[in-house]
Amino acid sequence: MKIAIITFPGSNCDQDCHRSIELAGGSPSYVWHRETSLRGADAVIVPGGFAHGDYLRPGAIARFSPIMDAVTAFGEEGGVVVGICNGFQVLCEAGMLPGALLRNESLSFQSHHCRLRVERTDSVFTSGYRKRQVLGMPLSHADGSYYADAGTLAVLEEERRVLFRYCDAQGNASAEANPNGSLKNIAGIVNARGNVLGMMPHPDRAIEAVLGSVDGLPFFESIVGAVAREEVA
Amino acid sequence: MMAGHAPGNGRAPGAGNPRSPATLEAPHPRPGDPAITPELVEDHGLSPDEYAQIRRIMGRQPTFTELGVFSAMWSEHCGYKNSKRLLRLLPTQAPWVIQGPGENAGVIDVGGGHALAFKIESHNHPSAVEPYQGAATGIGGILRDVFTMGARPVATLNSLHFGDLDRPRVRYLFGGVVKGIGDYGNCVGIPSAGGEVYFDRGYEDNPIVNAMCLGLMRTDDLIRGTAEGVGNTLMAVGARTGRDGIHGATFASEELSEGDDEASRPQVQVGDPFTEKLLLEASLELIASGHIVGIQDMGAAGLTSSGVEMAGRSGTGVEMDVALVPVREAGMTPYEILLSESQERMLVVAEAGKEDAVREILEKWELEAETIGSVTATGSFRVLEDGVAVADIPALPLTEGCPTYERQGEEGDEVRALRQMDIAAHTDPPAGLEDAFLRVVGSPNVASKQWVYEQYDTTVRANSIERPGGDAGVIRIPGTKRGVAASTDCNGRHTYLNPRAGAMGAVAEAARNVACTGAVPMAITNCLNFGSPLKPHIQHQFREAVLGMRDACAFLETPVTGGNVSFYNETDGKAVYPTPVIGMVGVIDDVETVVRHAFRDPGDPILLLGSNTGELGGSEYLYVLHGLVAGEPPPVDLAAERALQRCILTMAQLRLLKSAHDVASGGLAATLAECCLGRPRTGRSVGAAVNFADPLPDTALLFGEDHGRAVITCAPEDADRLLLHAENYGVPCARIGTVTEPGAPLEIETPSSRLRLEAETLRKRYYGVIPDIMNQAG
Amino acid sequence: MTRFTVEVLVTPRPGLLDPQGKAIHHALSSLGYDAVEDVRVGKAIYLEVAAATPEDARERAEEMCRKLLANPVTEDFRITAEADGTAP
Amino acid sequence: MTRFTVEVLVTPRPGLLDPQGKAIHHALSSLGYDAVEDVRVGKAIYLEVAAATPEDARERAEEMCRKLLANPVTEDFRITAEADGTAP
Ligand SMILES: Nc1ncnc2c1ncn2[C@@H]1O[C@H](COP(=O)(O)OP(=O)(O)O)[C@@H](O)[C@H]1O
Ligand SMILES: [Mg+2]
Repeated sequence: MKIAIITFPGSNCDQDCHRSIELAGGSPSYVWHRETSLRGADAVIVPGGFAHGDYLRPGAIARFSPIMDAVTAFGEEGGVVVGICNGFQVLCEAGMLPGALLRNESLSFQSHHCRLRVERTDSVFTSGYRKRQVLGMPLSHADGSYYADAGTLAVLEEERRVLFRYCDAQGNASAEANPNGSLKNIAGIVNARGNVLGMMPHPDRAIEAVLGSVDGLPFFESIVGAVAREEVA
Repeated sequence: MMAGHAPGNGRAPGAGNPRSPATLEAPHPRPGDPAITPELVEDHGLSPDEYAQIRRIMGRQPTFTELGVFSAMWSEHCGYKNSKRLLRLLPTQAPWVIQGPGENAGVIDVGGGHALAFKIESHNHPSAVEPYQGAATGIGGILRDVFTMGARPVATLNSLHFGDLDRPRVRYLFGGVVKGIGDYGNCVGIPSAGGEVYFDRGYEDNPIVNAMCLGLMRTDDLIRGTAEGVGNTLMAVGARTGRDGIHGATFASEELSEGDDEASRPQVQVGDPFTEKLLLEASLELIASGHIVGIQDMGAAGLTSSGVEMAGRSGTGVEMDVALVPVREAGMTPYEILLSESQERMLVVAEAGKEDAVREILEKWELEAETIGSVTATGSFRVLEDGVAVADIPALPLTEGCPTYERQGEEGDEVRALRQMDIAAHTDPPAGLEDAFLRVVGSPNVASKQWVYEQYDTTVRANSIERPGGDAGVIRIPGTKRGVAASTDCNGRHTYLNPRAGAMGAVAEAARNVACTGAVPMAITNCLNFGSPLKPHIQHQFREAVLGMRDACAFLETPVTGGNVSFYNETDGKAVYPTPVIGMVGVIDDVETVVRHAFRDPGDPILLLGSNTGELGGSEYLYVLHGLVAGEPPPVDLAAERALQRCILTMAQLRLLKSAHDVASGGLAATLAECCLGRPRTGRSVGAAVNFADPLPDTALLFGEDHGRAVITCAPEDADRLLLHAENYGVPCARIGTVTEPGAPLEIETPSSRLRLEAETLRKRYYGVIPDIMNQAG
Repeated sequence: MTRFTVEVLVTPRPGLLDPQGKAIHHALSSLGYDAVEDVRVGKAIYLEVAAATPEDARERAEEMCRKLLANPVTEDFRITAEADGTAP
Repeated sequence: MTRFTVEVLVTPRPGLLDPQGKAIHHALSSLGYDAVEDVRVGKAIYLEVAAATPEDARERAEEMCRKLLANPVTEDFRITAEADGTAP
């Protein structure tokens, strides 16, 4: 189970993802953004950070990096692609996921613990969770307010493509639990085929009790397990 | 003052050959350079005596360019002329110190083959002019100081002091500074591990913005900022040189005065954190490659100080041609290129013949690298423009020859009166004890800094064991069980009233914060923020603070490995409180044993280590309830302080502690409230029932800021063991209460009063006050 | 080839929440500027482009907008091109 | 009173580093747009203001710029006002 972690010059969470995959039993390797091949990887992670500084719009420039053609093709063939935080922004800009991530409603960078509700467990990303389980993990971003037009949102809901929603301790997706103004408290979505996921919070920072949470570990275990069982192309 | 540029200022690469025979010629004034007049010398911050000394060193009149170089190198910022003699008194040695003062950052051995590089820097003046960029570039500079040592930055901290938050200007500065620190550090991907924020009218016009960075490396990866090996190549790396910040080093060494905003504009430096990130990765890769022998940030006084200091440290000379330096704007003069403080630039000394290999690494990181000169054996700092000499100065006198002064100091009358004031007459709470309690806990100085640290990425790199919000930050050394801890502290009111006791207190508090997490305090870096050293009362403050720091560091065995002096923090003659900020670092062997500040389980006994003496001098209570900054600040009993810290460390190592929290600003009231409230968002708050028997007035007991104390809890069955350990260390220890249920109130009983503070009321005060003030418009 | 300054104004699409505009509106109101009824905030990008004609410069800029400068999901853009000298 | 749309363009002062412009320039170059010689980025702010005349609207906006919209230390601004209907 080789899992490629795409590194841009401004990636900051590449090592966090590396360790997460290792802890989940997979074998991670880095792929530099200027490369053009995924070198036979079984899954791809686009990690957090500030890919190319992101002064214009997060992810806007990253999608032109040479490796992104390979990532896009891999996703179109049904390969598992995960974008976390900046990775989510990159996948939206690249058109692999619908919608966009706008400036947080507070206009500030926000870095704190958040809670997520698992919306479904029949996905390659969430099979390790219980239905409606409430997860705790850090989030850390300035542009995480998920936006899509009404039509797109309706499709996302109808096709059950929202995997994670911000919620309170009781699992209610309330306005108070929404950290950034995301429509419908959306924290993570998948594409129509269900093989490409983007999420703003950081499961990669919730993998050890000593860091305050292990709720991110099942996420990586789900992916490693699914790829190992070849559930996905 | 800036001269227009001369014609023929060619920029073609290779236009000048730094090794051509023409370089032997002495520099002539450039066409268009202003004449050297006494006024021009004064404008450069040099006294007539200093200028005479320059003439002696040069054996002739300096050129305009040379005058600029001297001015920068002999500024307070680079030359430490008013502080050097006193700073020599500080203890700098210990077996674990690998690099003491004098380098870009200090380095200590933290065990397991790892070394910790750390340093603190001020960016006060730039932040007063443009808070966002000023603070951002402060973070940028301190990161470069650390990664040029070969260490990967793993955390930043900051120490911020502002005027009272009810002023719109202060809110603007505070908001801008916090955003600037956050945006820069977040983009580079360095977690914030902590800091402090104080608000007091003593900082009304001059905010103090200090940034600290910690970096980790293998002990054998250390590299120093030297220019060794004659014939090696000087390369300018990173961002292009623009006209920003010209004369920043001199500017940082002068008072601000009314209307400076306008004049200071061209000096605003804009930060580019993405370029910094590239520079960080490229530098570490360069150092690992072995192709370079030295590297240094072009910080204050840019190319000048980096070139001169690198030559100075290795006893060589350097020669460079400014026409080869990549510039952002056309027509820059040598003077401007040498003194520009454009950010995100480095000077690299590459081994001769390895230039292409160096360039290749930089190219991967999309950075420019230009050969601009070479290391020489001449011992001089020689600068050409298109092959024509414009400056040639012996390097050593520029660094070591900077005149140093120790002026006569004397305590100011005003402070003496305040210090000697009988504060006993002002200790009664005007509207009762409960009101006082809530006002102290709800004072912006004591209240949660959540609004600040949630704008900083605190979890990136997944090694943040203890994040901001507790006593000290703790960062795991990647791939190990070990951790490093750090805290920044300085109570400016204490140092104002008594600089010696205040500085000792800052060291003691910083060490205590580190010890409360279970980490052993190891060493400090410091940032000394003062007014004009030319004034006797400031000179007195400075001397006293240095002596207090010396005594505390020597006794607590936490040597000084470096720091920064920032003088002239004055506006219209009014200086800030003397603010010697201490950045303490420590080491913990196993991060699983980290102790946190919050109470945990109902039924746990609460114990107080140390004794209550009820020191209200310079307290938050007096300021908030009586508007006073007066009285003798709490004295520090170093022996008691050391015993307390060792005692806590032993208890932590034995895993007997369920929580530990030191007592500082706001006294026991603040500490107990924080222990009950725990962390925002994740933590649950609990109640407590506490009972004091001390025969002290209620306000002195609850709000006194006596040093040498900590509030700890343990499992019920361990209480007796804790008491025994405390006795062994000679530390007074009393059981003062019990943790109660979540949602229960904090109940406190003293010999004369009973207080009941509802959890929700405390929570609102503690977490609400800063966001409420900042979210109000204007 | 002439050098043109192309002004590209990128603005949030109508209907989209614009927290920055909202914050400025709020701040202006509390400063007493009651006459302000709405505020929207976008980006102003100035490109110095070498091109044969203003139309040519504009066309290139339009392509850059479509590819990079604006996000079609959330932003609209407008372009003006002038021969050099007018840029700020 | 008429409703005017005031366009305020806030740009970084000349000489100051503009990292955003630099990054966009770099990206455009690597996309092959070699004709782009420089890029500067600022803010475009649209104010809907009730005022008697365009001059009046512009004057108010100028005051708002001085007070709030532009940072005099790092930014310049330009203002145009048009009767409603043209805002994006
Ligand atoms: N400017 C800041 N940046 C980051 N963290 C901060 C800042 N100011 C305060 N904090 C954090 O808030 C907590 C409380 O700070 P403070 O009241 O200064 O504590 P103490 O009195 O124990 O030194 C600490 O964990 C500190 O690191
Ligand atoms: Mg503390």
